[in-house]
Amino acid sequence: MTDTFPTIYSITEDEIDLNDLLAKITLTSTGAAAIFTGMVRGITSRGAAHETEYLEYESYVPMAEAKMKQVADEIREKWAVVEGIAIVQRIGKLYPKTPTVLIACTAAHRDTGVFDAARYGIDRLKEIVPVWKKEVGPGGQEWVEGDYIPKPGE
Amino acid sequence: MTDTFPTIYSITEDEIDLNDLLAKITLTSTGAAAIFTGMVRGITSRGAAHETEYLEYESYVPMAEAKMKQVADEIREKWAVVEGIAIVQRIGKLYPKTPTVLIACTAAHRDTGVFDAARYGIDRLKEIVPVWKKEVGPGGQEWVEGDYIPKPGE
Amino acid sequence: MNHIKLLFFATIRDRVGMKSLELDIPTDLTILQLKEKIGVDYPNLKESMKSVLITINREYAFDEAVIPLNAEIALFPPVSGG
Amino acid sequence: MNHIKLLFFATIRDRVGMKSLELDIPTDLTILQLKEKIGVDYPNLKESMKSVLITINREYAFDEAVIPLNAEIALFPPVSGG
Repeated sequence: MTDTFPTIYSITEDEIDLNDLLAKITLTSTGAAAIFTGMVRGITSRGAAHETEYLEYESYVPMAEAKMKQVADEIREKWAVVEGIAIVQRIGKLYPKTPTVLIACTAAHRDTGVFDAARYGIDRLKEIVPVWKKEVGPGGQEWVEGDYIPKPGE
Repeated sequence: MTDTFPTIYSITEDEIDLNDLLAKITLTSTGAAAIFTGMVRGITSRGAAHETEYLEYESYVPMAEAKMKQVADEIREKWAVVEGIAIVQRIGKLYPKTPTVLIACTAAHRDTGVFDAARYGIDRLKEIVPVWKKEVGPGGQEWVEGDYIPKPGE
Repeated sequence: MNHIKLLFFATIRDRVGMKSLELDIPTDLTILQLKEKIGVDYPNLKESMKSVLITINREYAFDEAVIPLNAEIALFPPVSGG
Repeated sequence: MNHIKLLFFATIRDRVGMKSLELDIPTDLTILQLKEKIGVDYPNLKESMKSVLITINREYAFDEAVIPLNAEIALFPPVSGG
């Protein structure tokens, strides 16, 4: 089974360990990995500038993990060259500079769309994976509003 | 000095620690990181299919580090939104599945060109940073041939 | 009758003041009818029902869908993870 | 005379059989003239001089460049890192 392409997807309260996740999606045939991580911003300048003390993430866990699997399946459908995929969302109370989400895709070579695959993964996660965050700052607390309405079949 | 944008560039014989490097280029204003890593392939299918036992990397270290700094400067010139940059090349005898190189760029948001910046970084590293690798496999050993000829001023 | 479980998340949970609820509904009730019922039973949620996302057994569901037996229904605002 | 240091890497080092070399060259020698001299002094490198990359004090240098005093000159094939 060593050549089965690994797919990791999870909602976790633990720290996101990039070294460990990368190792788990690296095969003997792998030569390139594109990884995206998102972190809690303490200071936001774009749009309504504000400060953040922490974010409180919650998730509808079993559905979120199923939708992460769906995102991975969509990636494989679009980029058949992708070998390993890891999609991890951390939840709970997360402070500035903390990585909150990771999408990583591996492939034999870097010019195979592996960067686009990772980019697609984070964009899709933010559309269909049921996770929400409440922002807590000097001015009080507020749920961050998403704006994507899934279509039938998504 | 907490808001100075960090730039890390190094040739190293040590393991590449993604968690540590990411933390070093994450600022309070950072919300996104695009990371590329390359690994030693044990099996290559594209082109002349072959197996690799290990790669032996060497570098003209002081020039390589200066050129890595230049790659980082070029990234900042093209993507002013980039906050932190890490460029690390590992050298020595490296076995399949081992990460050999890392390029990471951080920014406030993911739609700022931060993926393109990381992609540009690895492409440029492979053009101008003086590092070479010898491939050792069942059929003997052979230097991997680059093909980029730097232009004056590069 | 159909015994279903409702789950509430984020703003919806805050407004209704509970995480989940089990209730009996008529068989063949649609999502649209369920939203109307919730708007009546929980006036705090009436406004939210206009933009709420709804899932049936962990798949996104839409107004015309008929609620299956013993369904797990979740109500939440557009997602904002990452 | 100009006392310079030559560094060899990868295939070039393998062919010449050493990592570095110090030597005295006439002042105002160009990179092109240095390549010709190396091709004569080290016949193993004659063929390599056609495609070699050369740096002067850690910057890429080209045929017409005049070698400055006490320069550190490196000779190597196109890079293949990553």
